[in-house]
Amino acid sequence: STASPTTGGGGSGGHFVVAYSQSNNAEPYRAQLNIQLQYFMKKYKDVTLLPIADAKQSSATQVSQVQQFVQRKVNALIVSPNEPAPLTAAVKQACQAKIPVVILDRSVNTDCYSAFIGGDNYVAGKKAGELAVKLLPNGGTVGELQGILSDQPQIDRDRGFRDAVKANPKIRISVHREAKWLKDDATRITGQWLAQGQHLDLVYAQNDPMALGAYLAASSAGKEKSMKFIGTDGLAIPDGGIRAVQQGQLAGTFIYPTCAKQAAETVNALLHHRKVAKKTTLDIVAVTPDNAAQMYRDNDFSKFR
Amino acid sequence: MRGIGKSFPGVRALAGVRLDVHAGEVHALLGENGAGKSTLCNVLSGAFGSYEGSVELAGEPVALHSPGHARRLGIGMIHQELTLVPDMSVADNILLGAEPRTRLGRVDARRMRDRAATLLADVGLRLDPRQPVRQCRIAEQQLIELAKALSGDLRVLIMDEPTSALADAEVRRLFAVIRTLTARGVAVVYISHRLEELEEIADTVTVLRDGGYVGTRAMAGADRAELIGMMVGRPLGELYPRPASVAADAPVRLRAERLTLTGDTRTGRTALHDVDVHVRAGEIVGLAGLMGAGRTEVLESVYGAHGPRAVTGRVTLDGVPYRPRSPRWAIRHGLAMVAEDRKAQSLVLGNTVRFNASLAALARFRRYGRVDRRAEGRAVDEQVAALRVRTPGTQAVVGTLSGGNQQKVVLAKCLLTRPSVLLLDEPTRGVDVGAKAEIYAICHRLAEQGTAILMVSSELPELLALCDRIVVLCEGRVTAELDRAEATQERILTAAMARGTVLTRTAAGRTEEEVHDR
Amino acid sequence: MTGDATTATAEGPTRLVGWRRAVSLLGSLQGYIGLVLVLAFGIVTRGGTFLSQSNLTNAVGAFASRGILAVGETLVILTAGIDLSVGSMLGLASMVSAMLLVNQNLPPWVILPACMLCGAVMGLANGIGTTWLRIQPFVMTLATLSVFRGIDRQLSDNVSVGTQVAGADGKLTGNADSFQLFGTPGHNLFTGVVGAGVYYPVLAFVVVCVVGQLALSQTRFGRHVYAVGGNEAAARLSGVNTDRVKIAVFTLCGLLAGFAGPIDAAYSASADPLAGTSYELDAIAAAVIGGASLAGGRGSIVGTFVGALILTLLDNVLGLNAVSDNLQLIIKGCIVVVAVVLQRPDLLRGAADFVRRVARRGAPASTGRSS
Amino acid sequence: MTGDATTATAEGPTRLVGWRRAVSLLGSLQGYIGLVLVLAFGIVTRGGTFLSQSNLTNAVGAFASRGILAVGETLVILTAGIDLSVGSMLGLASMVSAMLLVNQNLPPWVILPACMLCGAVMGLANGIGTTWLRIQPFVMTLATLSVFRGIDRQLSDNVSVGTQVAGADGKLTGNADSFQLFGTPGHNLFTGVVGAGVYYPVLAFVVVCVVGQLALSQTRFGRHVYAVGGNEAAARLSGVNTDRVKIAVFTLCGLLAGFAGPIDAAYSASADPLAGTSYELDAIAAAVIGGASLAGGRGSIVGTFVGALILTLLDNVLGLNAVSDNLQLIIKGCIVVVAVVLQRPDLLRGAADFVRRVARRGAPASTGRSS
Ligand SMILES: Nc1ncnc2c1ncn2[C@@H]1O[C@H](COP(=O)(O)OP(=O)(O)OP(=O)(O)O)[C@@H](O)[C@H]1O
Ligand SMILES: Nc1ncnc2c1ncn2[C@@H]1O[C@H](COP(=O)(O)OP(=O)(O)OP(=O)(O)O)[C@@H](O)[C@H]1O
Ligand SMILES: [Mg+2]
Ligand SMILES: [Mg+2]
Repeated sequence: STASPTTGGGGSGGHFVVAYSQSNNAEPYRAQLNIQLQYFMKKYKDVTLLPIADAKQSSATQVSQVQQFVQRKVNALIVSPNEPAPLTAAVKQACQAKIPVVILDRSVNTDCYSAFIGGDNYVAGKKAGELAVKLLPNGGTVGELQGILSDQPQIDRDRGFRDAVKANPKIRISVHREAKWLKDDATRITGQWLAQGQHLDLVYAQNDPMALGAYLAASSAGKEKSMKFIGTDGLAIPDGGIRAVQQGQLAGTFIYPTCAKQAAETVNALLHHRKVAKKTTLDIVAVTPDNAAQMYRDNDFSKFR
Repeated sequence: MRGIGKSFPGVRALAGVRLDVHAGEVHALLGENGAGKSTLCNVLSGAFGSYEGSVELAGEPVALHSPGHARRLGIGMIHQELTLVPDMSVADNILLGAEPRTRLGRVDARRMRDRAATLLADVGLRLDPRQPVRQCRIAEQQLIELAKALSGDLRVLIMDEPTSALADAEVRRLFAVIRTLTARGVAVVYISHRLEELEEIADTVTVLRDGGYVGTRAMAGADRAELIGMMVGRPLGELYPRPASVAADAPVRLRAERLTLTGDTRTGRTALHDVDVHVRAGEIVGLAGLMGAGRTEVLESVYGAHGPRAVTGRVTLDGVPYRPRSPRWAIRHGLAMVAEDRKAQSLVLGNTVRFNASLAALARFRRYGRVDRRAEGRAVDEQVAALRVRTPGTQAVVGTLSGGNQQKVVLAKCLLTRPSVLLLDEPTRGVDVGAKAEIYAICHRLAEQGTAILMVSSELPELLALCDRIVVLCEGRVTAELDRAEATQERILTAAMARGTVLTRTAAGRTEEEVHDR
Repeated sequence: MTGDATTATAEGPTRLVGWRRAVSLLGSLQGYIGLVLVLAFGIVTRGGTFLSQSNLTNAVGAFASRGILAVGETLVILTAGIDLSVGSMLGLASMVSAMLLVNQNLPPWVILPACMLCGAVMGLANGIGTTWLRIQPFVMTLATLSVFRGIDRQLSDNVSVGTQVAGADGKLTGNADSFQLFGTPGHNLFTGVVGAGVYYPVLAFVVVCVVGQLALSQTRFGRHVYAVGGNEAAARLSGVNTDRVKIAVFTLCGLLAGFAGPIDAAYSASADPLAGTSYELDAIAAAVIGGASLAGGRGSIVGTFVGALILTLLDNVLGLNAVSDNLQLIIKGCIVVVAVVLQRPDLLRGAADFVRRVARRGAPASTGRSS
Repeated sequence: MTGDATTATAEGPTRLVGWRRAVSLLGSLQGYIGLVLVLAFGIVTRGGTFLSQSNLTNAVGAFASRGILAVGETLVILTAGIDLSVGSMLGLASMVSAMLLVNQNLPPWVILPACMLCGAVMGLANGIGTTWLRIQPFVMTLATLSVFRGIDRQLSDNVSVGTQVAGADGKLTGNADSFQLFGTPGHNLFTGVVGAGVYYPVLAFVVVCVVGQLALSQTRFGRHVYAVGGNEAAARLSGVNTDRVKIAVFTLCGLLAGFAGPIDAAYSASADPLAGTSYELDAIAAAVIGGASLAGGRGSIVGTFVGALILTLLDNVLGLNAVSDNLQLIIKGCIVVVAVVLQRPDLLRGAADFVRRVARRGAPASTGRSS
């Protein structure tokens, strides 16, 4: 079912149509990414971004979305793969159709794409681990709240965090469970840990909602002061991690780059047949109580909704 | 009511029917199956949103568009098919839709129970109002329906074949109730296919045919032949033709000895104790008894409907030991049963006549692992024609047929399996005179071809006329076995209520057991 | 009954009577065996921890919103219907509550009725679709599941809305603070008055169950619900307005979903656009494990309550015992099966029958057993 | 029929006959109105693109595995059961297929039967639970949904297994290469032979539907399935071994899930431990939109096929028109409702009746109409 190759002539008169397939709109991090991308794409007058397609966490859906865009002969395609392997074939189809593809955040198992932009989940986990080591100079017990166990980011962040905390042998990860990236599951599970009488000095959650969920559970047990919470994602929304760091609920979080700005630039470059880097890895910015306010201002896009 | 008409998709059930019912009279409705009696009554009870014609109640015209409304107007109805909620208690069912309430709006459980109890007493049932209906026998359920109909303050009571599931004793009870009602000035519309009943209870009779009005007679003046002529539209031969009596030395086709079945309070299953019956080839044996005597259970046990475990005893087919494993097994060995409750036990109501008729006999139409549609269709058409089923076609949905015609479809289903032993449980329930005659004729034809027939009926005349032998049951025990020469209504009834013999029997049974124990 | 009695006398009364006693005795308890087992398991493995008030509160509190959905679901199921949209309705309601708090800064006692109203409207839509349009409940609510979720996400623009709104002074606004009482962990009602206070979600869940049970068992409406589920034709011919009953249960189901919305929002201190996803399965599971029959006419709120407890406590026990997430899935499934089997009303009677049969088979009376 | 004929003559045959013609004519088409609408919508908005073979292939291919599940689901639903575990069974099967490929390096024609066997075993478990243990299908399969998923995740240790195994030379191994034919987008059967070739998932789906439809309409088993769903007691007394039929349909359902497993794995070129999650809803939706009744006894594979097409093409059309996703959810829900209403068999008859009634009201014959 390969699409017939086409010269990206979808957009008439030097006007370009760009499509973006998002793996799951309803994740705060990705919702933020969408907003930012729309904002940055507006800067390019000769480019229109189609309404963002949401795969709703289903690789199958995303594959057919990509295929649909190939059918529509869009001029460029941005994809945030839900899972690496499943999207590979679809991306190949796109590239066979001579449509430039920009991959965001999660890689695919083929080189047949124009550019990859993403943060490094391993680094995100590693930095979180380093912060943990800093927060627990003379060791302690740590609980880890994991995303859906089979998700690649979960696997990488977990690996990074564990590697980092090895630095201090007195730090022990005494409990870890799958909270499926969800806040209420995190609350429930942390509640169970505390009920078990687990002594936890620190909770590392692989995203901010889970960290805040843990914080809720702890505060209900009156332990929020004696524990520290580390999140990841660092979204500049009222409900997000940065604000939580500002309010002292989280000891710190890490802005996992949305890549929106770079994606917009890259796509525009590609459309005008300019050269772009095949692989761009953005670094992870730590949010601490000191820089939180600043970070929030820098990353707040709510005004552009 | 005047010029009542009603049509269903593809069927015109009623056209220009008129009916005048006077307070305090019992007005009988007569007609073949599918004549439109039930439909007419359903219109009266507000079961249909729309109909043609006009209804007047005590002079002023009324529009009957919901059962609740009709009920408030004092029109009660007992439907042909049971309309009870199996999982709810007897009391809840009787007062459903008219529950008494306390000032706080709560349902007044005690008053409900008392009210239900008195109503049950009125219809002569001794039941715990709190018992779920599921546990009641069909006959009991029929009487519960009556009690339910009585619950409101009645002006008109419509009874659609109330006696089809009742045996003689309960019928008496029912008539007593009807008489008290008419004495109170209630008008009763009474549908039945049992003419002798009508002669006893009805004052006037209106006859329908093909959904049209034929005529009204005073019951006193009318004679049977005339009525039958009116409803069938053709002269009808002898209703109970003389059977060819079988030779006493004909081989025994089916024999059940010491048939014993464990009772079951949940499904209201009567226990059987050491029942002995045998049927010779070409013989028609009747099972008589009061409700819950265990007649149905005898058939069901032989047929394997209760599974192999619940049943003990020795059954032989043509002298060969036979274990009633399952209906499937039974059918494979040439047994077939017309079950008692056609709606619950016999028909896939949502499916077509053809589907239902051929269901049990599909093995016959096997070709290369497929069902040979043509052969199936031919066989079904023949059978349907032979039984004169009134249906728009074999692709019609069975649920839309009239009660009696549904019963015929059940019969067709059994006959298509070409049984050598036929078990009939109330085979003529809700079937009109003409069709009855046909069914009797069929029974005889089968018997002459050597089929052994064991039939349950609550209509004694039918049994007397039809059977070569009559076995009488009481509380799951055989209390008498009469061949047609000695059988009379009186002897059967006495045997059916012979609790004395039952007790001695049990005593005997006990001593036997003790003997065994030694 | 009589028939049965005679059987009894026919073969050793003593044994049987004994049996019937045992049966009836156990029978009373038996509906709860599943729950009993889970509790026993919990107590044996983690006695004190498990029984501690805080743990039980957490366990029940975490399930409360789904439990409330389950009550509404039970009503629908009793009429032989099913409502798959409860999760979405809850999600939308929780989003509405959060938005009313954050954008309008309304007090909780205004938000709650508002949410219930909006839930009721959604439920009404389901009811009308299933009755007037005569669409199968499954299809209708599957469709609205998607519609309501879409509205929810459109409203929120896919961004979760936090309910802990800080005022200018950086402290929570009054309304946000009192909103927490809807169930933000650690915020109880009547603290001081009653010991550690009462956790609203638990209270709400229990109250809803009690009211629901009373409504079903005590009122005319309740009877009609059972009647419609047990035999719709019969109910109609008995003068029950079946359509009205159905619309009513769907509306109530929506109303309860609306009621549960704020609880869900408060519990995670934010309304997630995906909140409530797949809650319908939990709700239905609770009802069905509690003995409700999807064919309608059979079931009770008490049963549903027990079913809900089984689900959440099972989860809690396994969690406390730090069972791996994968094993948890397997164990949960198996235990549900076991619980349902053990809880079947006719189980014991069946056993009794079996024993009786074996006994008889032993007895010589049946030497002539066929073939 | 006679009664009917008389009516016709009674009030102007011409008009009625005309009507009946129109009705029967439309009636034949009318079951597919939903589909027709979606197609029309697609063609009007994106004619060429939409109808292009590749697009339709993509659309159907994406749904194929769920469509195959839907066929099995239909069988179960026809017997008045329901199978919620299809998604998990598919997931486990796809994981098994991937592992057999990667670890054992087995050829596809060995993997496929293996998966089907393992699916059948799981289905058998469902069947036994619902018949011998007499657990409600909903509960039983809800439990196994969780159990099978647990096993799946345990097997895979929560790591998705890629199926594009490279050999030492960096190129795909022979088996991995031929495994792609199970449905990795862009890999077709008989390429060259038939134009652009045949996309296996589509082929498989169509074949399964045809076979299923034939089995239901032509064989004794099919009749028995309908009988069990329509009235179990009657079926039993008519000599149908109801338990065996039920076990059979559940086993078949599992078998088909096993059959769909490799397709799913190949389609996403990897077996995700969560593959197939919530597919059961799609499967049931397809069956029910196709006219199957959850009460059992009504429905057909053709209907299910149509239902599946409606679902996936609707998705495709909205996608091609780049409708925002939140709106998509809303629109989908609404269209499903409309489609189901328009497809109801008695819709036209109802309309015809109505018209007839109106006509009659006009006629003098019925001036005496009540009230
Ligand atoms: N719901 C329905 N849909 C279509 N046709 C129907 C429906 N109900 C009844 N009919 C048709 O109306 C006609 C009259 O049916 P009705 O039940 O009134 O007959 P009946 O006189 O009660 O027969 P019986 O004595 O067997 O009960 C029959 O031909 C039947 O097929
Ligand atoms: N609601 C029901 N559900 C299941 N089975 C029933 C139901 N009602 C009746 N039966 C079965 O039909 C049997 C006969 O019930 P019924 O009221 O017809 O007694 P009967 O036929 O008059 O007397 P007999 O049992 O002698 O035939 C019951 O004993 C029971 O086994
Ligand atoms: Mg009738
Ligand atoms: Mg009987």
